[in-house]
Amino acid sequence: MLRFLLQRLALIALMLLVLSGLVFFLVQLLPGDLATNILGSQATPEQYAAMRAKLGLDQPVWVRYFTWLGDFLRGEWGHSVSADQPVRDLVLTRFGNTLRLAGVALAILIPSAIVAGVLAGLNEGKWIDKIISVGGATLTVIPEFVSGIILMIVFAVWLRWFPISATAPSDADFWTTVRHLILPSLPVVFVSFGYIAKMARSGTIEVLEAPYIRTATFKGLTRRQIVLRHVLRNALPPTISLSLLQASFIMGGLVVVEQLFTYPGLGKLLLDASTSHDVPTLEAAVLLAGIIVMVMTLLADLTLALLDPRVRVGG
Amino acid sequence: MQENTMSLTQTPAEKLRAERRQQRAFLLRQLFGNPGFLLGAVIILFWCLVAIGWHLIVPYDPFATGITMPLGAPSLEHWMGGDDLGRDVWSRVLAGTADVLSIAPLATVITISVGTLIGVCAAYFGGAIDNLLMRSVDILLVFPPIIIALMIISAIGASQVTMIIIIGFFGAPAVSRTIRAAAMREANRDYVAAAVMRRENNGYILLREILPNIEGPVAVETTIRFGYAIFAAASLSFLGVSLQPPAADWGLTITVQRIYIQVQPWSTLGPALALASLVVAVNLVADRLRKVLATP
Amino acid sequence: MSDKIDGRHTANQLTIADKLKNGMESGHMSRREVLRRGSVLGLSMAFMGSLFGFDRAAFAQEAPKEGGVLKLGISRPRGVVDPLTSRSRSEGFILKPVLPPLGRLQADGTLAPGLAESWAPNEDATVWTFTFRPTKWISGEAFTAHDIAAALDILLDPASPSPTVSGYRGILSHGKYEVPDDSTLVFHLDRPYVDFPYIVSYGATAWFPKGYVQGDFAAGKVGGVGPFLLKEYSADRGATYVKNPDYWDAANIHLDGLEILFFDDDQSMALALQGGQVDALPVLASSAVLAISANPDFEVLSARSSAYNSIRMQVDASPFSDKRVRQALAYSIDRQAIVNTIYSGAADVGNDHVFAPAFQQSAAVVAAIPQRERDIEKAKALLAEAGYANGVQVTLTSQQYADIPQYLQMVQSQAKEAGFEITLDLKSQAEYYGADDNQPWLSVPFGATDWGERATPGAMITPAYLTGAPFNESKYANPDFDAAAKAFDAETDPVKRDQLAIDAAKIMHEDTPTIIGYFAQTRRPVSKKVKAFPAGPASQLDLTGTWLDQ
Amino acid sequence: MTHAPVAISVENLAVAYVRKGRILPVLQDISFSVRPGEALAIVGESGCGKSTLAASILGVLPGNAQITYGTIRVAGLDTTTAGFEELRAVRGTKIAMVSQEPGGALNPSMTIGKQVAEAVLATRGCSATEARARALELLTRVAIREPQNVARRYPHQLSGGQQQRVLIAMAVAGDPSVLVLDEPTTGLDATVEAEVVELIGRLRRETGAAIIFISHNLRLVSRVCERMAIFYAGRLIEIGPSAEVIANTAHPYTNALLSCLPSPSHDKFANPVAPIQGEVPRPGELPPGCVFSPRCRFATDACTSAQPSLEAVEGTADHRAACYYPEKAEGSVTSIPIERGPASADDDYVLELEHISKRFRNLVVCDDISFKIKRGETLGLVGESGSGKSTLARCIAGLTLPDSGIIRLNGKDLSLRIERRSMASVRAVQMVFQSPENTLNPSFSVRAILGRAISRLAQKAVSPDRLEKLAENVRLPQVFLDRRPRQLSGGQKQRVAIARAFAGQPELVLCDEPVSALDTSVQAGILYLLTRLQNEERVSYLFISHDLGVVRYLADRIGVMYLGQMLEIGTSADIFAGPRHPYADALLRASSLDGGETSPLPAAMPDAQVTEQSCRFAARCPRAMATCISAPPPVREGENGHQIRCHLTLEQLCHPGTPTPVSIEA
Repeated sequence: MLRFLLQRLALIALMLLVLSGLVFFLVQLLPGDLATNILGSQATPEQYAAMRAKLGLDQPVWVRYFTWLGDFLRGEWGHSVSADQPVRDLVLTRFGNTLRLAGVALAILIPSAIVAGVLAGLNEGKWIDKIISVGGATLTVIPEFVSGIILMIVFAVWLRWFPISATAPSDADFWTTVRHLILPSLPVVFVSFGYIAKMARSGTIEVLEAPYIRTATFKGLTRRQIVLRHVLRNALPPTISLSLLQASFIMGGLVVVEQLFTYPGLGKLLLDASTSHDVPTLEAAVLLAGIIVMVMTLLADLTLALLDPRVRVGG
Repeated sequence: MQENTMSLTQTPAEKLRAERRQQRAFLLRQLFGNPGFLLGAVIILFWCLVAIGWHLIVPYDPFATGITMPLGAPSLEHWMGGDDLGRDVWSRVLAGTADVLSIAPLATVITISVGTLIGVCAAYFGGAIDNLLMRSVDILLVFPPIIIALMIISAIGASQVTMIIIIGFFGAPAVSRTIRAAAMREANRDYVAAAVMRRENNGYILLREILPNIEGPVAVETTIRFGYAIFAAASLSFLGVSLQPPAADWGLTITVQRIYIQVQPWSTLGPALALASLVVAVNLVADRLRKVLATP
Repeated sequence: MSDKIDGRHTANQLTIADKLKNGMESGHMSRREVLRRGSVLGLSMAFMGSLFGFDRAAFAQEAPKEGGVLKLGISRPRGVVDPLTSRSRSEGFILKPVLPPLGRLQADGTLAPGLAESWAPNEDATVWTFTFRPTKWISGEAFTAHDIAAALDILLDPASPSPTVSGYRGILSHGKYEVPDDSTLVFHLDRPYVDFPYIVSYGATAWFPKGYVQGDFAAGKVGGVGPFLLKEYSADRGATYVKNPDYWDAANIHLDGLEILFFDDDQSMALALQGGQVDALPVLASSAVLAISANPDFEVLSARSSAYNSIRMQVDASPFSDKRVRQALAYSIDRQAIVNTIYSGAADVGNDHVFAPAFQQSAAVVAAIPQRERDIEKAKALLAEAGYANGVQVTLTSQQYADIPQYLQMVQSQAKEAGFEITLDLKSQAEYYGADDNQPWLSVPFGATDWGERATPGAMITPAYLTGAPFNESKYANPDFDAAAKAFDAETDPVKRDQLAIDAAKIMHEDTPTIIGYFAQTRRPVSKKVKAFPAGPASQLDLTGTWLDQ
Repeated sequence: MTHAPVAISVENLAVAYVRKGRILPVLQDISFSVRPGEALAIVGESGCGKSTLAASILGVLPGNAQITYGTIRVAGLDTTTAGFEELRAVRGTKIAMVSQEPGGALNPSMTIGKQVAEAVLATRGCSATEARARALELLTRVAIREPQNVARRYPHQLSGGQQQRVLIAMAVAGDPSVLVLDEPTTGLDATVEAEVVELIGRLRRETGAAIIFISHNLRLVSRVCERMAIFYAGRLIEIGPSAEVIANTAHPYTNALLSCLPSPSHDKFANPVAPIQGEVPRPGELPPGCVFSPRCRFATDACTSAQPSLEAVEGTADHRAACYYPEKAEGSVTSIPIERGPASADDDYVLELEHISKRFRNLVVCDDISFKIKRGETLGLVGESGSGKSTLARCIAGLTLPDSGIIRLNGKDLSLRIERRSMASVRAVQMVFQSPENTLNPSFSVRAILGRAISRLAQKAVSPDRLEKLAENVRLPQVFLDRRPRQLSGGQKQRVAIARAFAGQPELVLCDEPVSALDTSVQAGILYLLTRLQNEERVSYLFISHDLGVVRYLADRIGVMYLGQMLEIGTSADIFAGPRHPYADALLRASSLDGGETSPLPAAMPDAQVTEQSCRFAARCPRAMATCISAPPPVREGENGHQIRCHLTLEQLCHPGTPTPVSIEA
């Protein structure tokens, strides 16, 4: 188990290296020059040259890459030109916000989708299965920005159940914060709900057809015992793991939702940084977004490993 | 050469053809006998026809402002009403099809070709090549596609071609995983070993031996990715980094018009429903295809 | 607004009063314009009331209720708000409750005393003397003229990060001011400037105390002298304020506190208002106003504004180097249709010059220059004369911001009939303005730029249309125009000034370096429980007298 | 019989599947009963309805199947009509089941101990502690060593044999009165199969449960079951005491089944196994009259007009058969001898292997393997799964690259990489694979498959003549040329695969378990075909199988592999005569080709104590000595190139059982 974890961590470190390289070199394609950004257009060519040298822009690109990477690892992420504040503070604050939003979204999404999917799977072909499957599939295809607007109008304007603003006052208690985040998390939940429910459903059906369920039946177990001890135990780990793998997709959805609900999260920051060509912010934010997805992927693997003795105990 | 000599014997060849016809007919019965698939196919066909011939069927110039009352309510003449600039919403929904259905299919073609190529190569060559390809795919999968799209667009600017390429390439890793799994099953089958034992070249084995047998997963992935491509294109339009006004693209229209949703819901709901109908249709087709074609 | 001020009026101001009287009596000026101009030139309301016989009861208010916290929604300022870097309306909204302007601009264009108790020019409007009222920072230190001078030292320094300096260029230079005593500040201008009090009272500039260091505001280290004290500021969410009991006009501040929430788009802002999360929106795009205006719980306050979207054509680039092409485009658009479609009529039709109907002195201009109406035939004829009988293809570069896309799409659709095939290239705002050596808004041959509200026509002309001006995006250069515009700024006589305005406007209208289709009104949707909320001007928010009915 | 108590009785059972609105009968008119303590074998080829019968008895028929007639009574309950709760009440206590594929039948995420204890708890009211204790008892009872240890493990950590034992332990947890075993040994190695069968026999004696043992292997079940019922196409065609049925067959099908199993009495040339022509009809395509009539040599008009009923065979008490001519059954099969070709020269070696070694990570798959194959000779390779047989074949084929070693073809060095081999040597070495499902590309027609083989391997233009000749050679009817693989039966696919291998006149054909996935009747046809082709084309075979019977039948020489090592190699006759390696001995006993009692090997974990320095087989060897784990065994040379890798001398090996086994468990 420990070896598995170490292997995964080594792989992640390697992937992060490649990821950082990719981000860095992609960003090199962006128009604009840092020296000009800092000095303004009135400086002399000598001043530019001096500034370029000071910034290391005269170095070959790979030297700059490692310098940048070193700085990044030391926590020196540069200064955001557009927000005029240190990138690290900016990105970490936004990252915290996104984590909160994603947390609420996942907390709603995973249990509800899995319960729905398992229910559908256990009642394959019955009306409850049809409602869940068709409903889930329908929700999945509504883009976040459409469902978001409708949710806003219905729940915030007409019913006034939830506030429009996703950001709670800073002194708000836990539940108030959550209340602010429910509305923006729902569109993301909708889009992934169908997918995860479908996974849980087919996982359940697959397990129901497995020979060991027959074995359990022949033992004389009650239906309840069969479902709890044998079906769920084997159907859930892959489903949970798969739902964590939705992280990348959810991240994308968060960009849209944060824009729609004007929530100051990482996604919104990414969008703003990319439209305003704020290079250091963009680099840090993309890298951080990549790290989140990677961690989720690792979590997915770990979940599977912890819950599945075939991985946990080895052969 | 082989084909020539074989065509000398008409009867077996004809039989084979007849049999293929039968097989195809059976497959089509399997597909079109399903109401969901039928509905999906009809909707997709409808939008495809609209995309090609919207010029001929739009009741009004979709780009002419002041055709109707700004944000006018639906009426007999303008049955989805007017948008903020007094353009006919229904005409714009129809015209928007062209944008949606030019980006998504081409992006899907890229996604599927690249993904299949990577998947099949990884599965067949195995070892270091497989490792290299799949680890690269892992890394690419870590990037949320929208975020990368944002980065690239801010680097090279948005255009229809950029959209197609970005959406196309970023779907490929996910496809390559599925295809690899399918191709792996095939590559481990003995007929591939038999081909190796005839010293067939890699191209022949990949294209003639393996590829035809993963048509099912490829077809299924195509429909799934098509749905994703539509979704992705709409999301990028929404974020304002894709097409520009006055394009009638659905995602863009929703972005622009959503502010009026309380006043004139149709200018938002029209394209939203169109988008949803297309994605639902693609999903219906994908689901049925998966059931019929999936390799057991 | 104390009557004591009367005694301080200088001889010079009495002359001004005479001129104003002449203007009004000769029918050149409306009563409002007299008020506005008098206020700028340092005449107090009471004085003007006595002089012109205005009824002071007109200013009386309904009896207000005390207390309550007013919640406002504004669009999120970029980055961290700071008086040193402040440039946008939103930043101003955040700063000014704490750091108020010298004079308080009112919706009707008059300038009420603020930190400055009074002001007066010399004969030719080259030297201005400001007198400050005795008040103190919340830290306990006295507020003096030295604070303003110290702030100007920083703001007008060419190395300063503040954008303020551009507004003063050619008018006031670094160090050209003196502090004879703690309550007096004397400005020595570079050229005669009649509207100078606007310059120091307007825009996003907020005055800060001596020894201010960038970042102090966000850190909560600035006590302030304004009607409110900053309680909490978060760059993500907004700011909260409590009433400042020591404010010099605290008696007229009826609110207990103020809360400002940030939003990133107009729709969520509008929905937040309807959802009861905020009480008023100082700025809202016309598109979002529509949904609210149908709701009886809200009222939409309107105020004329001089803000406009400039569809400017560089006069040195083909095809717009030919004046007839520029005019043809101007004739091909249906301004009233645009105003009706995008603003439901809540905008003044423009006539391709900057003398907006919102400026009181524009009345003469509007009367003197016939409105350009849509005339497709004329446009086609002009194009044909210029050699483009078969139409012309151009790319219009602009930004995805506010109403610009809507406006440009209408222009695109309308100009098509005259033979203009316009391709729109709508960049993000950041991209359009760019930075340093890459600023598309200044460099593209055909572009559309949003120009914010200015208090005077001169403030619009100076940065954008004078030959070689820093933001002269149309590369417009006409010595006759320059002369007329500068003379207009310097002229204190209202009658002569009107004529200079007409001259300048005519030249601009004829040359058409830009198409100014309309001046949209400021729309402020407000919950009906908010009383006496200022309708304008767009970039100012003077909450004196505002109260909550709850 | 009517007076004796009956544990289970099936009466007039008929089951049908509903597919696309059509009703396809799968079982028709089945009646039998089993007394307590009695074991009944249900025997038949695939597609004969055995598993449907099991599912009907247990009340777990799939949704698209329905019982159209008849009753099944177990402990007073009719399982054809009982609901879930009624069935649940009798499951485990009255009726229990052991299913095939033990790996899948155990919950992968639950420890063995818990799963067994759960079975105990479900069948008797006791505390959890008691259940755990009882679970350990049960594990001991099914001869699992170190039950405490095993109870803590998960299914994937057990060998197939252990998994099957655990399943059996769970099945007998509630002392059921009826135990249904559905192909419990399919997929297990011969030695393990023998162990499991032995266990079942023992448990039957101990518990007194009635046993229904479903299998396709007639000989195997005859060892455990005193009665057997033969099924064909959904009908019970013969039933009676096992010995009686085998000795005095009363149905041509039963006789045919017996004749296709290679036995010591067979000779591949003089007295080859006899395949049954044709195939088992599919549900819904049953012929009129006797279901076997289309494949029966003696079928008369009577046979094709009405299905004979199950009648008692003359002179016997309870031997019954559904045949109009039971007396003719014995002589219903005649085999067609093959004329033996010229013997091969002593030193004409097609293939020579020297020191082939291959490792996958830490696992030694082939360890220094050397042998030679003469022209026209068949070398049989036997060994349990995981012994490296297939890898060795793939190394020779060039599909897997060995780590080291030399391969010679006709005396000339052959590159280990297939890309470097000449087309001539590529043509010369071909392979026939195990799985008929995977061997042909489903998207090509048979004609295209064979055409490609001809053009590539024979380097000749593909003409219809050539194709037809090739098909004719493997007795594949012309009509199949234009079919797709999925339209062919398993046997037909293997014929196409053989034709493909023979397209370019190969000199060596590597046969990797080519018949193990086939029903015995089809297997016989392939074995016959291989012999004929070898004789005609003078080709050599490397024939891999885990079935010693098949290898003995076909091979001239036999190599015995274990964990990557060649433990013994020699002529077929020498090995069967002895002396032989203890492992070869165990394999032979397990297959009971000599008719003797089976003696299972200890089922220890093979890699537990074995080191580089010890005999690989030491951990399981019944005759292991101290030296076996401390030193690698020497190779003992016998006559005719017979080699045995063992610490025991040839002399000692000739006399089994002399040294007492030492405990080698550290």
